[in-house]
Amino acid sequence: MSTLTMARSLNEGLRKALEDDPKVMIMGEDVGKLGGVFRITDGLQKDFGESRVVDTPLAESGIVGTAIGLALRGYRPVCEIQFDGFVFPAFNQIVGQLAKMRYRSRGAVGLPVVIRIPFGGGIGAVEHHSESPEALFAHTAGLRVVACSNGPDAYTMIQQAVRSDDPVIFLEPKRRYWEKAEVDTAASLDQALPLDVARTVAAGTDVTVLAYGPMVKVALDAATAAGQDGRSVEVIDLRSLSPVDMAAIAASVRRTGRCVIVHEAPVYSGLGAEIAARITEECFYSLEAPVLRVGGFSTPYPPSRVEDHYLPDLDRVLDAVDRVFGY
Amino acid sequence: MSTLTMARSLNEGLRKALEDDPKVMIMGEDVGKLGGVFRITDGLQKDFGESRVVDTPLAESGIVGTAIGLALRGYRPVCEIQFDGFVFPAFNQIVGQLAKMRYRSRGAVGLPVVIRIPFGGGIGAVEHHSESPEALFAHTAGLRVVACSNGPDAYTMIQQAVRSDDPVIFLEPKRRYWEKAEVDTAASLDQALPLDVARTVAAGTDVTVLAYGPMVKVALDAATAAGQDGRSVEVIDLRSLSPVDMAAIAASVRRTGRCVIVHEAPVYSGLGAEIAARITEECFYSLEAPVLRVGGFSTPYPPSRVEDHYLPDLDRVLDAVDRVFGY
Amino acid sequence: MSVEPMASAPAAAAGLPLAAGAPEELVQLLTPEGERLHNPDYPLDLSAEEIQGLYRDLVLVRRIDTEAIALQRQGELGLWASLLGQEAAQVGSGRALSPQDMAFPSYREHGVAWCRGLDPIKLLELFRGVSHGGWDPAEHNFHLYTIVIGSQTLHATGYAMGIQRDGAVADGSAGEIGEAVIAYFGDGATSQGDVNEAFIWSADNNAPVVFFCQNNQWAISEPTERQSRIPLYQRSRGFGFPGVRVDGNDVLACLAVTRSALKAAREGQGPTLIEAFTYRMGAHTTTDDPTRYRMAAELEAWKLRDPIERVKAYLLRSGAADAAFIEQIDEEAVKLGAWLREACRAMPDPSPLSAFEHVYAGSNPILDAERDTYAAYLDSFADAPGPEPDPTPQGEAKPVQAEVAQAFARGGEEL
Amino acid sequence: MSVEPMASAPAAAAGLPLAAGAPEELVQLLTPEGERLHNPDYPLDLSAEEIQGLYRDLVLVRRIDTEAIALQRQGELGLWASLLGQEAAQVGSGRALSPQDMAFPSYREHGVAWCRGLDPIKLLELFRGVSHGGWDPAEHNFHLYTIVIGSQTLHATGYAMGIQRDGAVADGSAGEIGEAVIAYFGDGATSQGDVNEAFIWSADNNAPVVFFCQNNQWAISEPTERQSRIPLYQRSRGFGFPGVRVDGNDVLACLAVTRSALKAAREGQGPTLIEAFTYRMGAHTTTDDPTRYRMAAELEAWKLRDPIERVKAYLLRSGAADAAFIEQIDEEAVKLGAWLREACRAMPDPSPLSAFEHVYAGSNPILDAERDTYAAYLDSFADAPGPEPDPTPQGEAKPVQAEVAQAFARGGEEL
Ligand SMILES: Cc1ncc(C[n+]2csc(CCOP(=O)(O)OP(=O)(O)O)c2C)c(N)n1
Ligand SMILES: Cc1ncc(C[n+]2csc(CCOP(=O)(O)OP(=O)(O)O)c2C)c(N)n1
Ligand SMILES: [Mg+2]
Ligand SMILES: [Mg+2]
Repeated sequence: MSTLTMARSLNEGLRKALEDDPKVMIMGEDVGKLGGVFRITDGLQKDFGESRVVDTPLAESGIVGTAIGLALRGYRPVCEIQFDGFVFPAFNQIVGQLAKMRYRSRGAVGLPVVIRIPFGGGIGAVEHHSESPEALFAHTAGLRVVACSNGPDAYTMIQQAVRSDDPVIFLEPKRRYWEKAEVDTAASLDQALPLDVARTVAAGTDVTVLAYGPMVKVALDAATAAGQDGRSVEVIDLRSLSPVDMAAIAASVRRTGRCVIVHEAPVYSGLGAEIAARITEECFYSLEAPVLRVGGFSTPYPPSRVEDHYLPDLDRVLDAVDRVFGY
Repeated sequence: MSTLTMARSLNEGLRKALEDDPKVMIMGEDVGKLGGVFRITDGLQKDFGESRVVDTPLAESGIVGTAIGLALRGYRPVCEIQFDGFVFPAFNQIVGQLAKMRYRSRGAVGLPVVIRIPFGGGIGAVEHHSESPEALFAHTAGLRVVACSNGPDAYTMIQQAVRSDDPVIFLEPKRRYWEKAEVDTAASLDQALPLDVARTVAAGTDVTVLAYGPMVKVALDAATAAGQDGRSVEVIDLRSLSPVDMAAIAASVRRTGRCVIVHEAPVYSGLGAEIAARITEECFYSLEAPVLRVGGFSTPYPPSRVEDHYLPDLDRVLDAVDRVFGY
Repeated sequence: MSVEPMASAPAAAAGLPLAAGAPEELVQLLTPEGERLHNPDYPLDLSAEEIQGLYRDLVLVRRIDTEAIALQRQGELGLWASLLGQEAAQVGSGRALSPQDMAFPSYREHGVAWCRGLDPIKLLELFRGVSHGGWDPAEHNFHLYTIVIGSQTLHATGYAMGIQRDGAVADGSAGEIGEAVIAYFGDGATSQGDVNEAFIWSADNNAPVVFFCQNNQWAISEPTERQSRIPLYQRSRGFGFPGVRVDGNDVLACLAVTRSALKAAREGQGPTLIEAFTYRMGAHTTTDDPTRYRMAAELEAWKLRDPIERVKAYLLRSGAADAAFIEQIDEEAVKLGAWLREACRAMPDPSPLSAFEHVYAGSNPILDAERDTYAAYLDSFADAPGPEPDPTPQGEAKPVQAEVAQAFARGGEEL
Repeated sequence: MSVEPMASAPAAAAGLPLAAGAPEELVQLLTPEGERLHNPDYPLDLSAEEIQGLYRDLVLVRRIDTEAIALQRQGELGLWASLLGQEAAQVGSGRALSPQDMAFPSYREHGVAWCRGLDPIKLLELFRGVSHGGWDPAEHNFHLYTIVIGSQTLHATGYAMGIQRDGAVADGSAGEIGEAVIAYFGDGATSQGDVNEAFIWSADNNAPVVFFCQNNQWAISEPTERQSRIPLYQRSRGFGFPGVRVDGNDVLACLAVTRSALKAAREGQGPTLIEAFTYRMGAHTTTDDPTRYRMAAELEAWKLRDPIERVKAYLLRSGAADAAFIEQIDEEAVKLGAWLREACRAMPDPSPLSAFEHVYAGSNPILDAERDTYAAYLDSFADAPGPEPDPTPQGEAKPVQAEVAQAFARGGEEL
């Protein structure tokens, strides 16, 4: 057990992956000497060399496109996209090629490529540095989409993602990079919770709050606050966004009868919509109220001086919890 | 009144737009001499010249990126993307620039750019030629997303899209291009239904079926068939996908108490999810059953010899209508 | 890479429009008349058998193409992208490849597929709508067809970076051969950002990749001039690696030039851009109508430099082969055609549930549930009366194909 | 565009690493020592006042930069991208623009913004997080900053195509001047597909656009060598238009070379690529730590060719200005700095509901409902007790800024 930031946990997880499999590579902008703008790859080029930890030319389509070629040659590239808003030049390679190759080849070739994306807002950044594109990838068959919310998960999930034979969009809540937690870097992956299984992070009986990535902490705070008002809130960290762990979600909502979903991305056509629709289909008779969604507005991500209004916070989650009891 | 195919209706609508405003331009691959692979721009370059109807180099990002520059100079470009699966190289320019410029400039500049995309399957095509990416654009604030389902709408909607001061993603159901209808090319746009308003194409009392683009015809056929079993099905052609006309939708569902949504795109995180979630929020006490969704599977678009299984058809819609009465 | 101007360069000869300002630098080893030229930079010494082999390839791949077009007309295929006129570019470059080399095709490389040993039926599967390709790239070191223009050039470059990491670039030690990659794309593709990024990555890594651009003068209806105002082979100058233009209708020149570029790549000298100057004799695909955008005269001029005729002329004149050989190849072509027709018609449709396979390596409960639900739904038709969805008799053209054919008569091209 | 080699080209002088294989072709009109050179291709005849004006620009934009860095340290700005070292490239090119020309900046062109007459406060607004830019590009013919690398080069090209359609390219008729566009981007940006597509479009249209690449030797931590193995100005050779490398620390050379490229563009001669060979003296942004990836010695070598010192030396030595002038400019700079500080601190935060404005020109009922609901939600805090969300006193640094500052101390760069 050691106390690590999430950034360091990811760094250790990547280091482990590089140690465990000589085919694992890291590629991206500034991932070498600099260690990435968030230092997630700090020291890895020094220890594993320039041919395994690669500073690439500045073009995201090139990063993902060449990663696909390397995967076809037997490598397992982990691509770093510097910020969420910069994944779009690579969108064509991701949805048109990375996601479809196994299907196109009738299973003859798989592409074990991981695309790491620091995502979400709350760090006072300029435009394009605070977005949450998960729904776009979740709608794309052939991709696995996951988001970690804490250091210990970050450490294991990044390793599981690298071992996955499917392409994985790995979303990292950048505003949590510097939060510390106890991480057991000795624990073996085999004991770890599977990558596509959700985790109940707070047990409750009155309402289920679903969150992932940066919003899990907000949901937990809300649960604590609601608890003081005598409301028992169950919080589930989804972890996997495609596929979502409907078994865990439905089981909880059937018990509580109420559900609130929280994410930073705009509500409109966001991932919360899919989960809400599914819950309604699967738990119709158990629902005391419609599933409510708390998320970003139908606007581009706003200037950072107003981002606290755009981002769901403790109060907005509590407000939704109140409303879901209003039915 | 004249009998035109949808392809021809679009062609006439574009011709009208070019006549009405000298700033209107058409750009894309093969839109000139060839008239586009679907002949939507047939004859336009001959009549309006090479500087207004432009054959571009073969790169979608370049097409949309230069269209943005032309719009900044006061032009109103209509870009043709040859097939749905080829819009992704332009995705970065569309979601990162086209959608955000007005917000970035605090309203100082708008980008009246139309992106025409022949979308959907059912024509026995090879990979990348049958996709339905509407949910990706609907999740992007700053864009308007519309889909026409018939010739008369195609004729007016494309003109309304060109006149819109917001960027419009204009989805054309390619498999309906050759269906004929009576089109009044004399009617003035001012009488036309606004671009963001849905149309009830079949009145009914028992269940509401929501569809758009290529699925409207399928929904209407289902309504007819269900009618013979004594079920009164209301069919609404959404037309606008972002924003959706919730007023019309909610009014209908409150009356019928049941709703089925149909689209070709994969159900998972598709547009149907948003509409289902919204209906449940707004009409919770009116719903006799969960909103059911009929759509594509969580797979890439399959080889054409099995596409009839992937695409919602009369039977699958009827099946959903039956199920929605099973609650 | 210096290439000496050839007085008899066909592009010059027939005074065809080259890309604006194109010099007449064009590597040619066999004139349209079948006269053998020599080029110090590209020595080529082939036995009669080897040239006969190339001739056979050219004739057979053209037959596959002709047959496929016919099958599409009959509704057996949904679409076909013809290689007519580009046989030499594809056979010459395809035969330059060693078994260990890897090829990344676009969607028109049927001739390269043939050289790599891929069963032509696999290609028909794709264009029939039975699969999206479905072959194993590793089996013949021939990657899947890529339809999104330019995407494969980055895959090829990444694969070449893998070769470097595997230490499979020859270090000059005796006997070492090394591995290389070849990426195929068209003149239109050169405008895609991805292709230019592939140039940047390959130069940055000095990767063992050969960029083989078949400039067939057209990107559907757009002439090459729309993509570049200088000859395409000069594009690589902006990225710091050599480019060469070769007569794409000259199988010997394509073989020699590609061989030398592959050798350079295998030996660590990095990327080369080859522009094979050729012509798309047919429509873009079976759904295209070229009469809308190009002159018949252009076609006529290019007919004079047919890639097969010149080899035949050379073989016969030089005595490297006789009429009997030509006849024998023709018979072989007829047999191949008959076999293809039959195999295509006999091809079973994929099972409905196959659409759910090979999306993920691992399991996806949501997808699995969709499959099970759909399977149950299909079964419900088995017992209950009512329309079984899409009851397509095996090997019979689906109504949809007819609809499309008709649709395409009115326009509606693919690829 | 031929440029004669200069013995005193600084890149050569200090024997700095140029991009591999870089020739020493570098247009220079003023040496680091302040000695005036002449170049037949780029005649430049400026009055003392004009050179004084350039000096003033250089000093003032550096002051804006210094001030902004300080404001970021104090938490008044969330971030700042420093132009330190690039003043000459920006002022020289910026002053080459005529009022009717249009500039498309990246995110570091504060010096160009100054030359175009944009209120520096607008830049602080962006980096403070008050807006994403929010100025009207038409007001000063200076487009919004573009953060996504390379995107603006296509906008610039499209705008130039609009100029052509407006018949605003000079046809040589007396008095006609014509309009041109300049697109700014960095060395790293040259690897983006979009930039290469912009080259293709501009060549294809012979569009009146000048591509001004500030090669400041670094893309965050990556040296220019990572993007190209040949000098960047040679990239345009692959696309068929001229490229030229200019001493980016020489304001006179940047002025002359950009003027001539703009003139060519305005007169219908099409695009030019200018590589301004300069150096990013500071960190990539205030959140970057260059000591992790570059040598102090490199910095020292570049200090010797400071863009301002050489102009000062020339002015004084040539008598075009005296010490009093220098002093007066310094005082002006001090005043400008003080004003900026004050104006920045006084800047009000945007109102919460402003986040909902200017998403669409027309109405969007769904967005409107979100705004109304949120407004009501905010009001609910007004009467009820409980935490009013984000009660940021106007102009005071938000806690988040502190969090970020601290975060960035641990790494976490933007842009
Ligand atoms: C990204 C993308 N855009 C558009 C298309 C549609 N399309 C298919 S082939 C083609 C022309 C390609 O021309 P070229 O690269 O010269 O290859 P050729 O077909 O001549 O062999 C186009 C525009 C596509 N397949 N991919
Ligand atoms: C598409 C995209 N990818 C990544 C980034 C993050 N980023 C911001 S600046 C930068 C380096 C740019 O280098 P260069 O083009 O040389 O410009 P400079 O910053 O040196 O002026 C990077 C990678 C971005 N803004 N956009
Ligand atoms: Mg071509
Ligand atoms: Mg730079």
